[in-house]
Amino acid sequence: MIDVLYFAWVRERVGLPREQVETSAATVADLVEELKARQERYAAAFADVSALRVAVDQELCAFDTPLAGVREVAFFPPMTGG
Amino acid sequence: MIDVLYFAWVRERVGLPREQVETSAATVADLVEELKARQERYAAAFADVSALRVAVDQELCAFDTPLAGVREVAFFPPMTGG
Amino acid sequence: MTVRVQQDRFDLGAEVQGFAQGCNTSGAVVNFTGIVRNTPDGDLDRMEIEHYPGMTQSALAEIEAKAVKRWSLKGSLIIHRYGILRPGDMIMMVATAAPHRVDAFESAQYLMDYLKSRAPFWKKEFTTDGHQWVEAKDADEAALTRW
Amino acid sequence: MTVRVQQDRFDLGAEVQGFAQGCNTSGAVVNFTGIVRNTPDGDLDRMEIEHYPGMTQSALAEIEAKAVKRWSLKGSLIIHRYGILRPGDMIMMVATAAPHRVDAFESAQYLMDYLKSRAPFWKKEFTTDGHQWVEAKDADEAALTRW
Repeated sequence: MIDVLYFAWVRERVGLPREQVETSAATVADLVEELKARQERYAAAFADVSALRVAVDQELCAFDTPLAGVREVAFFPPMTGG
Repeated sequence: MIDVLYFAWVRERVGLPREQVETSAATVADLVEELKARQERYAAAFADVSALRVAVDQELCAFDTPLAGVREVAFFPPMTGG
Repeated sequence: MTVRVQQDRFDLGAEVQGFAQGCNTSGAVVNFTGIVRNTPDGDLDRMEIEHYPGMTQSALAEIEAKAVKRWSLKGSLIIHRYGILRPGDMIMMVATAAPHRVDAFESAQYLMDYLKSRAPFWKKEFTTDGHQWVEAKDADEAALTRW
Repeated sequence: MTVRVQQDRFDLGAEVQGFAQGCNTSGAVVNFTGIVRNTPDGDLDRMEIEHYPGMTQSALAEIEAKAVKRWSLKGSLIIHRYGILRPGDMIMMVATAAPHRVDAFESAQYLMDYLKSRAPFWKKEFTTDGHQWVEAKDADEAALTRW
């Protein structure tokens, strides 16, 4: 079980801020494919992965990051702090 | 008559902060030569003109600036503001 | 070396004064303050800032630690707000202290460049017409390449 | 667009707060504060800052006007003290306000670079051993070439 978090318009498109996901996906990219296959709202949120960023266990990562041992994955658009 | 002002170590070497000078010097450089010829303390203050800056009527200028119509000339070392 | 992530307003004057006094062996103190700017049409009602609570504090602390090390800072402070802000409200501030001005300026710019693109905040603007997420600018991402 | 040359202390917190509030349509406010640093040996008793009263105000106003024009600043403030200052005392501050952070940072750095080498102030340090004039640094003069 992995905690999956969504922020900003990713959260709005998916329709919830976080959920627990039972997955055997090997990488973040695999997890994205699993989610997209679930329902249209996931497909809409993940339509253009190049517009997204991902944090794995609260560290920014690439989409090919392995999920073994990971507790938390977060998806969001490019950050706009400051 | 020109008001001549001295600041920082130029003031200390000359021994006074300002004086009125009767001069027919054509340029600042000529005025410097006149002053150096006066007394040792001026010669000491103006020994190395490259270490000095000059303001003519309160604007930074070059040493070849003409003195015609000028009311105030100030000599000082490079500034250290901020 | 302080990071604060908070919903409440902060007292810029008191923060800057306290920071400068605490770093008064440093010579140079630089402060940047970000303020909610209105839209060109002046129709901004509010900005809502969302963040990633588990990650924000540590991401900011990591950015700060890199700046402190790189410029041998004598002090640094980051305060960043989230929640609902109105035009004219202060969003955030950074402060840096160093013996010389170039280091204080550069490190403050470094903090800001990284905060813009690497701290997990997202801004949504609500105008009288509707609302939209503030998009990241290419220039902000590009700014990181100089460090 | 304010320049103040004064012997008295200034209240950094109040100045920065007031400046930022007065420029709160600007988005980005940068402040630099210069503080009397002690010597490496810690033996500085005081610094005496001399200036050229007839010229100082106008020289600072001219530097400020150039920055305001070049970066289209929404606000700017320069405060510079003279007289006797002790280690830890604040010597001066500048503040700039602009819509975007790059302009606020650059203009503040511009003000500082010009203040260092073109504003008629001279500093003398008094230590327990004696006294000496602070010498201008080649690096400060060189800093002007980037503008």
